[in-house]
Amino acid sequence: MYSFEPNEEQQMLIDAVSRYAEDLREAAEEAEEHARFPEGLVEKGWEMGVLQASIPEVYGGFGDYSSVTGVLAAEELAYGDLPAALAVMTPNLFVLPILLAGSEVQKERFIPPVIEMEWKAYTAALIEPIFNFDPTELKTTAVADGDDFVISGKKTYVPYAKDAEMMIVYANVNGVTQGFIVPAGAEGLTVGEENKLMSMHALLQYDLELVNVRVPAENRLGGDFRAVLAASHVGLAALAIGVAKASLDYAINYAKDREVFGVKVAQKQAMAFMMAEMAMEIESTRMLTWEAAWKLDTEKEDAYKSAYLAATSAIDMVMMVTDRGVQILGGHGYIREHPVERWMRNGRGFATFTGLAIV
Amino acid sequence: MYSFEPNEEQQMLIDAVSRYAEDLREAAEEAEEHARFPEGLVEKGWEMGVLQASIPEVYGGFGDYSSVTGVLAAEELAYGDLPAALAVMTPNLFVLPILLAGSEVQKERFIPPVIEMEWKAYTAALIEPIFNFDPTELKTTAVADGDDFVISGKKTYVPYAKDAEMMIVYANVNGVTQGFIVPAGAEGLTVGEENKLMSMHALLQYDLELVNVRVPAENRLGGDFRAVLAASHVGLAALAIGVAKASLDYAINYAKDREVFGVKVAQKQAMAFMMAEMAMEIESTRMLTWEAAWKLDTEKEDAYKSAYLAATSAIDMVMMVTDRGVQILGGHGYIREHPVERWMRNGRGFATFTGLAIV
Amino acid sequence: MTIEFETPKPIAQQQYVLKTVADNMMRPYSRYFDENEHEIPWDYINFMHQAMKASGAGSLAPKDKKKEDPNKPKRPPIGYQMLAHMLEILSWGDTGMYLITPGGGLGAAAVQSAGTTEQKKKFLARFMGEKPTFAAMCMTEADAGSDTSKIRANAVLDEESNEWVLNGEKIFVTAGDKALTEYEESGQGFIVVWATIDPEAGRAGMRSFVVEAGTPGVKVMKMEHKLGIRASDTVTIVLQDARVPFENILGKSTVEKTTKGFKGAMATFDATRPLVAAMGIGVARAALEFVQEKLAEEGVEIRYGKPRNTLTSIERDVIDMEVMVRSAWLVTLKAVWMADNRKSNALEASMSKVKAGDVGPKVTQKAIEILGPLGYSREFLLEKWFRDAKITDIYEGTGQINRLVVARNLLGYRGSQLR
Amino acid sequence: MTIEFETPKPIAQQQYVLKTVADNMMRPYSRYFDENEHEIPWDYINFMHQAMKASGAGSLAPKDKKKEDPNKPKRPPIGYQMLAHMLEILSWGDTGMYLITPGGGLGAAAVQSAGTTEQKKKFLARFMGEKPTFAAMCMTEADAGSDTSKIRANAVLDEESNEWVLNGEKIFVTAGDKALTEYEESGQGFIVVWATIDPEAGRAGMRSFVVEAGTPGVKVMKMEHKLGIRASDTVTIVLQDARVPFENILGKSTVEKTTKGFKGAMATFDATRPLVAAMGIGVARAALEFVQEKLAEEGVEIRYGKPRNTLTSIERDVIDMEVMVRSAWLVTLKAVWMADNRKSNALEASMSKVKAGDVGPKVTQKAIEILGPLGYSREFLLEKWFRDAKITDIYEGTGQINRLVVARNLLGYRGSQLR
Repeated sequence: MYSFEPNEEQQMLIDAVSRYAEDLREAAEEAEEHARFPEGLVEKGWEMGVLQASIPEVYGGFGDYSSVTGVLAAEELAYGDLPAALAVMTPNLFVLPILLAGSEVQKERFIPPVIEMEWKAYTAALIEPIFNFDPTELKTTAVADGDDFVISGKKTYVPYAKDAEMMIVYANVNGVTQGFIVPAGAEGLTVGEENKLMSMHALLQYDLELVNVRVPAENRLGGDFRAVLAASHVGLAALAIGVAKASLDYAINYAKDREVFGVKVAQKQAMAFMMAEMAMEIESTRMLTWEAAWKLDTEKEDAYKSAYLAATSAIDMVMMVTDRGVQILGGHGYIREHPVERWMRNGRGFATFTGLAIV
Repeated sequence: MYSFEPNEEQQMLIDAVSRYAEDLREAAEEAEEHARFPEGLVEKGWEMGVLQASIPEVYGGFGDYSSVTGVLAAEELAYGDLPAALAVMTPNLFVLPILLAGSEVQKERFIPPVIEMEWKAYTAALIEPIFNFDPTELKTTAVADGDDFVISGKKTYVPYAKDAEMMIVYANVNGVTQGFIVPAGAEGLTVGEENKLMSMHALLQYDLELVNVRVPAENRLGGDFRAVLAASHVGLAALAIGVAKASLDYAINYAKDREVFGVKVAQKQAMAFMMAEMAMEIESTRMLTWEAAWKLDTEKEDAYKSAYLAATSAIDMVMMVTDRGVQILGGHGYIREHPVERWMRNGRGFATFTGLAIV
Repeated sequence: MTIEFETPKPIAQQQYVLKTVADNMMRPYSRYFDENEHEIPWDYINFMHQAMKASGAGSLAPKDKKKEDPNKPKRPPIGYQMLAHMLEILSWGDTGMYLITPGGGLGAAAVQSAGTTEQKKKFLARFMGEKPTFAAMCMTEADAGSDTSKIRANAVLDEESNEWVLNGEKIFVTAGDKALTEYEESGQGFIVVWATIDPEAGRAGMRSFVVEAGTPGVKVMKMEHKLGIRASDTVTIVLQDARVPFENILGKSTVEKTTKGFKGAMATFDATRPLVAAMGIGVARAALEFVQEKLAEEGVEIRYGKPRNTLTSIERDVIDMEVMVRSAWLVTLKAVWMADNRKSNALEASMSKVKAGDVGPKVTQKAIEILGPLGYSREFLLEKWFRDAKITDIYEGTGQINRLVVARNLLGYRGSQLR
Repeated sequence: MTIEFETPKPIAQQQYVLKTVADNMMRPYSRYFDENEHEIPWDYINFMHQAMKASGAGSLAPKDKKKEDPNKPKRPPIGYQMLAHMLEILSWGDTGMYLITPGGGLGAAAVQSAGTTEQKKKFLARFMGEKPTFAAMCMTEADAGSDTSKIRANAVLDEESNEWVLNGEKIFVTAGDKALTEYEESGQGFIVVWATIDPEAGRAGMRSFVVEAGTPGVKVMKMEHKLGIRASDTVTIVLQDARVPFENILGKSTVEKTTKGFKGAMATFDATRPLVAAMGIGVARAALEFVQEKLAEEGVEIRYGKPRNTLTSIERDVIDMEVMVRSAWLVTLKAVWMADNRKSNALEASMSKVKAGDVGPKVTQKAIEILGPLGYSREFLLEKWFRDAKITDIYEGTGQINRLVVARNLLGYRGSQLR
């Protein structure tokens, strides 16, 4: 069957996350300007238990992993505020790859401590500070040495690396990307500069350097990295949809409210068409993302490809939509009092954010 | 100095060509449906002497080669009808490469017979019937053998190959593209099927097969093929501008004439914006093309690159503009009574037409 | 409810059958009927007629509900979804030929949606007859395209004979020739003509009338030469004092101060928009798959999963084409799913139409560009698909009209607020 | 006349000089003044002031004609072309800093174009003074953006004192703070305020007034925090019973039934549009060149001349970026060349503005995407240029307003025919 409506449980989750997202929206401008979230905001999101609800009981959670559910929640979070959504979901970067590509032993050992009631900085390092970064051909290497792997390389955009208790570091093992569980303070691991990016100032991200960092072979996630990559593709796509939707809704309200030449801005055909196209592209990407998530959940053969197509669509969609969001507000769109400029800055990054969100 | 106006001589030429282009426009629909130009039409264009006027007296002409002038004339011709423009300009494909890349001896020997008063089918063969055709990496090869070159390969889109007295065949000589003057009826040269394309039905084009065709080494154009390629780039760009301009003007007239919902179609913002954008892209490409032609004429270092940029711009511009030309006419645009659908079919080919026009 | 993308079994089965039809009855003849514009593909028509009779389908319009077996578990309705799939795959075969599939098309659909039981009996039975039979819808006029309020065709009741007397000229009638001309091979068809019964009343006075083939005063005047979809005829029909029985009017014969009847007609258009979208997507998918096959033959691999910066230009194009085709299709599926589930889908329906109108031309044109000299040649069907695809952006409301509809629904504006 | 693209020598020399300024006085400080939004780059300002004084330029506005030497051959005028080049390269350096270059900017330009000789003398001499001095133009109001007919600021003549009394609130005033605040480092500036002297008269009643810094009742109320061009201040200015001498009105003090005065102001906008375009193109070129340098460092070659199908995705992007930047620039050049040669350029001027508004955001955003994690980082200026570039699509008429202007000129429609 085809069906295009969240089930009851998902709808309840959407409603709850959506209420929380209002808090995020309210805090977003100041968070961006001061590069800090207000106390307790991220924690409050964590306590909603979105991640916990997608981890089986045996690993300490209280539900089953569903990419579709994750996608629905991610859109709502990003509708509030992208960096805060990423902050709340940072522990996902550690937990879900283990769930998707880890061994039974790894799951039992590493997942339960993370998904306790308190948000803790467990994170992951994928992106590298190089031209033509490719997650499937990493420059960071891991070389087997006896019972250990020795990891060397440079990473960037690692959320909360400074406070992380543990993280997954992705490295190239004979041409294949593999994740390794690395404890904070491992010898040879240096957390570097805080990244200063075009947006998401409150989401603290860092450079990372690894010089012959040694981890036991049992810390290697032996599963298929493509499953992790696909979970990142649909996650980012969902977040992009949330950001784009925020921008469209704001632009609609503005355009229906503001008068120009005797009519509302929205009554101008050119403006109305812009918004119609924004809505169409959002819906298009959302459909691709839902289908990809459903394929991941049902283990369809071409699920990874679908996830990739969704992400590809999302990158272009979010740029188009958030740019127009600013444009529809005209001069006001350029002022930081209105959030559309922030969403445009958010939107510009999705081509780069691979691995920053996993659902 | 910057200056954006044709000189007096050029303006006279533009005016003359523009009058002739009206004949082309009138004949175009029937020519396309019957796949034949009316008797004398192409000849009449030839007699205007556009090519002759750009060949120095010493080679039988009565003027100096100017890429800028060629570009101005080409736009006007294509404003009338693209296939007829290409037919009139087919001898260019033989003469101009010799002028641009041939030796003194070749110029004196081969150019004068072509540029007599009568249009004769001298042509050239560049395009190959393969996937990923690249004029700078031809599959057709020419191998030196004693005082001769031996040419083998397949060509397609060769205008008037069946009637041609002589043609230039481009082939790969040790990785470099070079032109060879090949007489009709050379042993091993077979003119194949007439090409049936999406448009330009009246411009007869053929497949060509060369099996060990032997030509003396003195028939090889030793100059830089990039000069020929650049002359094709600006030529095609100019033709694309002409086709696009035709489509825009037709759409403007239609939209200003036809009523819908109580106003003229052109008074609808969305329609007006479409036409504004068409005009802008036409003007953008025209400026790039003029500049490139001027750089070719003044032998600027980056002239070839400029010509390439102009062609790149033209390919996308002409597709956008001619598609919108159809769209603005709505249902009427889909009917072959209106020329916009023909221009759209013309437009679709520019990515493929490399070497079909040289100015 | 839940979120699910599994093709229902009956649809998958139908897809399989129609794929065979497309492969064997359409594709091999596509080029011929494109090059010979006004010839009629009787083999396809007869085959489809027999096939549909055999399957009990009779018409491509959504079927009336079967009597339910109380012992069987109730299944969610999938009529529109089925239809969208059928149209998509037949257009993947050949849009022009699909458009003259016998069974009544939009004409029969109009009777089915607005006719009385008696009218349905009288006019629709013929599609299950011995010979393939056609019906067509006549809406557009030379001065009334997107702006349907300007329709000038009129119907006057001759109270003496109790007949409607119709006058007017209709253009762009799809399959109008087949509906009106009695070929040896075909049964008696009809056209459904939109006309006003009260020119003062504006849209409130608009009605549709069934006009049978053979009615004196009705003439096919002109068969258009078109850019694409040439296997289907597009004609001008002139009505000159054409008389039809009183009971051939669909809907009320009196004029009230309401445009309900007309809005009903427009709602029919809303319902058909995702179906038109599906047709456009079928063509686009044909082009995409053709390119993928050719690239595979040439040994060109598309490396999914790679960042865009590391792709080749062709890889990027093919990936973008896939995104376009798939997303347009999913938006369309959602629109028909909503229709099946009686959810208001005006926004989604027009979205799907706009998307398909964009995607068809873009994808087919990209396909041509990628295949270079071969793509532009009439040796392959690619260039034809490009010509066929463009119609999706034009008929049943141009891309611009449908953008207006999307915008109105999105912004909550009436027609008067956003023109 | 002929077709020629050779940069005139005086312009090439000026380019050379300003490139040095951009390299040394702008680029090294770009990041600092972006991160410290309301700090003022006095070093740049003082340098430019001294440099312009030394060169006798004094103002970036087109110069009055020099006395001609009858022995010298007459040269075609290149004032606007010069200006476009200057603005392009200074914006290549830093658009925000360029916008607060002393010399009066749009405010001084208004006096120069609409003022009497006396007014010019009185108000423009200061820009050649000891200290850098600023002027600003106040047009936009909270409820009057693109729709300038809705301006509510008003000026009433106090016949007793023969002073104009101004009231109103102006927003989005570029460099308004520098024009009104008397910094230690700066001379006395002024603002030019658009206000109505007859609210009943609509546009015919609009006039502009010179309001000197220090005038009681004039206040800078709010400095905006912006997406980009942060080195320049954008402020709200409130006028509360601000009194200026009678002779500070630019243009006639009586209202006739004509909008000539206002149209004059709009024509000024037409003249400045290609200059604004030039600024946007400067930023885009900065981003393009940055990417080209980085790619060269990485050993990535761009193979010009190859068919698109054989390119990599990055090659294609870079080539498209070059096409965009160069064509936008040439369209702009043509518009200023027409202005210099007193050819009507309303169409070309608005075209150039639309193009630049499109190209800036597209090129800078593509540059970010190509450079990946590095492109999005504040370590480089790329992300800043993206933020700066967007303003071109917004100020001096949004892309939409300018498309309207293009369309009207193209279609030969008046404002009332195409709204």
